Amino acid sequence: MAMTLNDDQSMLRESARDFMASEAPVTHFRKFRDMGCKDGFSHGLWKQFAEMGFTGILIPEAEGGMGMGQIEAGIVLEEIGRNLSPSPFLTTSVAAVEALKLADKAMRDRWFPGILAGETVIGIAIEEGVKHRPEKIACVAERSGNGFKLTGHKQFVVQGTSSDMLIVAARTAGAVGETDGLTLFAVDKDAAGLSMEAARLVDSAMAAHVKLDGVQVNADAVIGDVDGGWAVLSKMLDAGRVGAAAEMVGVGTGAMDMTFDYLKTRKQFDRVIGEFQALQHRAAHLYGEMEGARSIVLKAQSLMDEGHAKAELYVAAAKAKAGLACNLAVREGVQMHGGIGMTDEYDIGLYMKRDRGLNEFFGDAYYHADRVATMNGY
Amino acid sequence: MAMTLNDDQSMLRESARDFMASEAPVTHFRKFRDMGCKDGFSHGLWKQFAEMGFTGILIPEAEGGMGMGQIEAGIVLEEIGRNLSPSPFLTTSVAAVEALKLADKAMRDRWFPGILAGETVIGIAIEEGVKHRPEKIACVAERSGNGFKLTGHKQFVVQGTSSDMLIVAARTAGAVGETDGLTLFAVDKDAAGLSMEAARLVDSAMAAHVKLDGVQVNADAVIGDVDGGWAVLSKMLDAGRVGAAAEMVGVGTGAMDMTFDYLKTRKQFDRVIGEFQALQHRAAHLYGEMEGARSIVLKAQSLMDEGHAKAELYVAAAKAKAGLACNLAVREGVQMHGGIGMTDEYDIGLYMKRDRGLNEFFGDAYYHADRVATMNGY
Amino acid sequence: MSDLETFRAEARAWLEENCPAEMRTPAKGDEDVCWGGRNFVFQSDAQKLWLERCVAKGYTVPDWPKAYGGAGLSPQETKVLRQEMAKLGCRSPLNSFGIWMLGPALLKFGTEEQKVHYMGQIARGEIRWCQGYSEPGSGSDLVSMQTFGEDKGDHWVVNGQKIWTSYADKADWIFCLVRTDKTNKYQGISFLLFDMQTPGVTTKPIKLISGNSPFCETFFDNVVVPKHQIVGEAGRGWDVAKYLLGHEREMISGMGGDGGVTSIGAAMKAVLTEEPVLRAQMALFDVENLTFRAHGERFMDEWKTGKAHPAYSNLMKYVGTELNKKRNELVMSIGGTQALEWESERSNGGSKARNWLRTKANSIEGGTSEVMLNVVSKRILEMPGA
Amino acid sequence: MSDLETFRAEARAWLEENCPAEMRTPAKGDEDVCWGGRNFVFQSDAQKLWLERCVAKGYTVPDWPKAYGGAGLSPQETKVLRQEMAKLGCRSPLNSFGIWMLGPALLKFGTEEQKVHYMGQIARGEIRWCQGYSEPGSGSDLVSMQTFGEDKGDHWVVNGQKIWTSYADKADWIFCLVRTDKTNKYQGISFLLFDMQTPGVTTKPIKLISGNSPFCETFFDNVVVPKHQIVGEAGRGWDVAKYLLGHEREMISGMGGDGGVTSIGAAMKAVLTEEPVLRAQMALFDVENLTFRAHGERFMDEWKTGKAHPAYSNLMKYVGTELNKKRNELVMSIGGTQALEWESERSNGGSKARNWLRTKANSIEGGTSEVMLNVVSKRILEMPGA
Repeated sequence: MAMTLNDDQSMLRESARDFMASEAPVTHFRKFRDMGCKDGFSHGLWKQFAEMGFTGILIPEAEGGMGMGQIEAGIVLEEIGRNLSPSPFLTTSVAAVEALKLADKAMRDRWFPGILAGETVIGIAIEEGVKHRPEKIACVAERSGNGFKLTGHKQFVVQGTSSDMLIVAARTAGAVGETDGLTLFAVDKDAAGLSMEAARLVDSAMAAHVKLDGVQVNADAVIGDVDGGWAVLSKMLDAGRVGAAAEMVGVGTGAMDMTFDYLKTRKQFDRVIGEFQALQHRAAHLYGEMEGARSIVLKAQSLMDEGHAKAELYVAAAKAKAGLACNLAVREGVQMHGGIGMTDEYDIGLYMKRDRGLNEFFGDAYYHADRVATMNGY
Repeated sequence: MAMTLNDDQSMLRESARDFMASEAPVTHFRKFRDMGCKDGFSHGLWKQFAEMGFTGILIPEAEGGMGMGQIEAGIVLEEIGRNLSPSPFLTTSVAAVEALKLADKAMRDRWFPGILAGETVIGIAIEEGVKHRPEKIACVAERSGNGFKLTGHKQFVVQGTSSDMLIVAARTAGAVGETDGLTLFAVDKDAAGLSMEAARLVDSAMAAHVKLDGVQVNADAVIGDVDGGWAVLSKMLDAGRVGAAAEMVGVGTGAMDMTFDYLKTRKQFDRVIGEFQALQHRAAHLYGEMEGARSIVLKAQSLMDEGHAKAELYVAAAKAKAGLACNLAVREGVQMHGGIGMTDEYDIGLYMKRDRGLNEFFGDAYYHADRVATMNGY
Repeated sequence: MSDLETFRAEARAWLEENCPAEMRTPAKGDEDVCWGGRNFVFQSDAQKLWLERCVAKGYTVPDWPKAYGGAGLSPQETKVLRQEMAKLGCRSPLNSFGIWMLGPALLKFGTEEQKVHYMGQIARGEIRWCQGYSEPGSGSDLVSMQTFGEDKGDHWVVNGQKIWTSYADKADWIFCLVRTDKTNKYQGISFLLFDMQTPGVTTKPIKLISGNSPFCETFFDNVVVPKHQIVGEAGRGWDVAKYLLGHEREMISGMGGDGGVTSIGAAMKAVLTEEPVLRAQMALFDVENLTFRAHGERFMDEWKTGKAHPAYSNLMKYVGTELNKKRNELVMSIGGTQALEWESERSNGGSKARNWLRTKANSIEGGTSEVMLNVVSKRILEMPGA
Repeated sequence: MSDLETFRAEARAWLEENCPAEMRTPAKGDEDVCWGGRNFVFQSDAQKLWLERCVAKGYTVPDWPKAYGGAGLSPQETKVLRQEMAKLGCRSPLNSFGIWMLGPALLKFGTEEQKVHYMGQIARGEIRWCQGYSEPGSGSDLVSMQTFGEDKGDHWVVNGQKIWTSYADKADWIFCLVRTDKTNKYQGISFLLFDMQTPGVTTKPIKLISGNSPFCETFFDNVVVPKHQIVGEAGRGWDVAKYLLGHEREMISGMGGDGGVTSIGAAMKAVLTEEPVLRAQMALFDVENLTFRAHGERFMDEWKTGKAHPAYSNLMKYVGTELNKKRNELVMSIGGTQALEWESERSNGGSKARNWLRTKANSIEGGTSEVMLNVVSKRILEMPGA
């Protein structure tokens, strides 16, 4: 397909842009941050997301959603990134929905309506170490009664304590390090033996450390196939990765635009600093990096939507490139703002913090560059 | 010790600088290149090196040399680098001499006089693959008669076909990949079964592919201990590495100075291009990189001269840093010279070629960065 | 079946029938490439046959109008044709600065007569063109050019010197920027076409650091150029040149062999496995490379639909050429000591080293990276200042 | 035994006898650091005792002359003392902008009375100083400063505002650049000292992105400063400031905990082993880090012997601060999700993230990296232009 947005997509972008700018701009984020909100986002805004149709953007039309793809989800995410709008969109409406689309009908009927209504939040409980390494999952699910008993711990479960359900990856077979033998479970937040400890992150999002102390689930809690969870997990992770990459395109572009505006107004040594050629060249270089990131993300999204065999490679490259470019944008942003860039009062620092969180989400640039190398055969 | 040159060292620098600038400047190099010289260097110049005392700079005073250290050898090498002076100094007077200093008296008496006189050239026959990996030596030395029989191949033997003797590393025990079981041999150029094929390199140096087809050597050809060659090899390689790093400081500084001069004279858009801030910042950054390289090289040299336990770590870091900085200097040099930088007529391209050769010599920047990581415990 | 799929089937059938087997193998080097022109010596009958068949079909310039020697294909059809050629491994029948640069400029600025005459010659591979832009001392600063054409009524008499004229010693004609008005710095330059055999034209090859001489110095000594051999208006040659430079930039930024997405790492696995830090550089390069290919694809799609900023090709030129230099640095690193060889059988005559050195010109020719960054900064980002 | 080795033995013995055990453990955070001053609250008896003993011995400022509160040690002896302190793990008895910045400036520009008075107070930890340079809107452009001291015969009356005053809310006195002559842009600024308790001085902390507030805005409303509280000549404060900035740059460029050569990679081995590309970044960082430490050592040796270019500290400041930022980016990458935690026990209150954000100021405060590069380019490389 052509690497440009079609008319419908352009319209969606306009409406997402207007919505985020008016309903969830950076001031909205600041408000929830400064009140020390335990959720880290506004449930009211989440309802508004639902009214806009965003929460079900990836849910099939037959099940009440918009039946759209990664490109459209990415359009919303870019605007989220540009405005630092806090919401469970990436985890719930992108990652979790992609997993649930591979679940049976009963499971989908159980969770899609709440997501569509903006009432349900779902946490993704994958990580066990400080770095993303899904094949190293050690959390165990033993056969028990009519179902399974889950034991282990998870961390970096974003919005975990605000979630109604956690998607937990656990090992039903195989050894740590193997991709076979994993199974995904939908675990109710009230399940006995499940406990969480919340921590506020640098970007003011909330994430939970989760303890699973013999949590009993029924067989119908399984998402996809027992022992065959890697397929579901991969789909969910790739959706989350390309989504995070799209959000970083928004974060980086937001930081870059703010910085370019600053270069055009700030005076030093009797000149607008944007006149200094050294800054101009860095600005032009940064622009090229962000444009590259935007391109590879769009390419990865379209390959995912096509179900193309190379989608996984491009998603890895997109997550890596968006991470590198967005990181450059926020570093240049703070530096070019000078002293005021260091103050909490100015927004540029908030972009730097958000970038850091998104870079870590489902694997950082170095992790994905390594995957690119592996997939490329070396 | 202090990280500045003392008076003797400063004097040596002056005399090496004057000597190279008058006897072996870039025009000298061009002359030998353009005549397609099979040696790639001038035997007459090598004699002059001897008259200056350079050839025996690392040979003990008791054995007729100057008894100096890596700092002093590096002073000479920096001037060699700055002038692209072609000579066997790095391989013969630095690497080979450091190996021979660990040999028995008969061996030293056999080779030092010729080196001191500027009559002998020694080749280092270590490499077997396209990348430096000394522990992977597969060349075999079997016990045979009063000595050993050597079988295998070597490549990148700089000035191999001009050498009177080759220092050959071969395996007397152990498996490929092990550091134990290696032995170093002094193999006469006329030994039966030894054949060489010369290739001119990008920097116009000559290097040989060497074939050892059952070359018989006596037991007294062993340098150091049988099976314990790794110690000698390491000493020789580290001397060669820090020496190549010092030469790269010269190459990079030469390229940088030439480029800065050009920035101060070349006009574009009615201005001297050195006025453009973007180039100024890149120039200042490059200067910092070259100054850093100069510092770590001096540090590594002084630790080697002290016999410090950390010398190996610093030599690796110095080879890596000098390689990165010098590479930046020649890349910026060609780019900042613009079109004329691409012509064979201008010297800057010659520096780019020399940098490439030195970067590969005894392990490139990436190889040594990897060693730094390993030595630092990760 | 859609029209496009019908076309694909037809194109495929034509290629299978008409492209000789020899022309379905990769070119081994520069000497395998067909550049056409008066003095071109075909390397094989197959090369000649392939050119003739493509000329007859309009496939040397498939997207040019039929009246000017093309096949009149739509952009979509052109893309399909290229895809099918790539699938079969067909070589390009004709490489030419006429196709890549002059043709598009003529299409926009030329008269109908010029289009029929010159574009036809280009399409048929009859005339090989070179470009005369840079002058000694002017480098990136094209408006400072000195080559002067004195107005003699029905012709100009041109005197001066050009540098970096690609293959001037092999070219038949030159498209050349000449100052025709000394009083107007920006609007005093004209875009002239003339035969390299005109009395007074001489060329001198420049030896490059790669050891090759693809460029020349070109001297004009009282060269007579008839007035009808101008493209566009007198004094407005800069407009033509800028338009054409955009095309050159696309060409240079697109360099890199295949579509460019194939990693060079796989073939080098044995080395990279043992060199973890080098492997990491390669991995990060592959991320950049995939990014650039996607970026180029997006740019072309936006360009075709008129959505791209007019100065965007400057950005692509910058990114593409810097990337290509980086690629060749990695090729040298991975190739290790063998890649250093300059004159030897086993290194194919030093091909890696020579290619590596050649790429250093990418970020200089056709506008330096520094000029590209200036243009992006000022025209796209609208940064203040002169 | 050389004199220096005798001194080493003595110093070692003194430290072993006088440095309390508690003061031989690493400081856990900013609150463990002794800054001295009127309002400082000692965290422990050991901290107080250690300061008092060092003051008595002159060891808070060992290389200052004895007359000004120091121990009168030679540079070599000072180095030996620091080595011995490092070996025993002794904490610094006193951190102070007075020691790092004002003291050296007074030593060069102050009167004998000022040296005895102010340097003595600094050495004894009695007065905590802050620095008033930057103003809102002036940033890197110090000469554009607006804070004005009106000449009233035996005193100035100062009005204006400073920003980025480190710990102004905790400081007792300020050394401050004040314009005393509006007609002379470069030579109209004076270097004044005054008490932060003088009527008219107010401070307001600035909250940073790290969540901390080490800096203040500082306001002067008709602040009376007696004429004898000037360092150097009136109108020549810029000379003092530049000299002092050199010292600040050394301090900032030297940041990084220990001597800085220890790799942070070893402790992170478990993560790095599984992350080959990240490990490669760490490896390349370690090369840069070892380089910078050697570079710093060489610079200090050249500086002491008068061989360094006077503007060289600008280079070190640039390289050191950019390196420190890179280090903290790596610390965050290696720390992964745990390093993201901002408010939690297990992350020590978000210390990694807060330190990381704090380092972003390194390349801004004390002269931005851009200004450093300008200075290196113009003063050391002698590039042309304004």
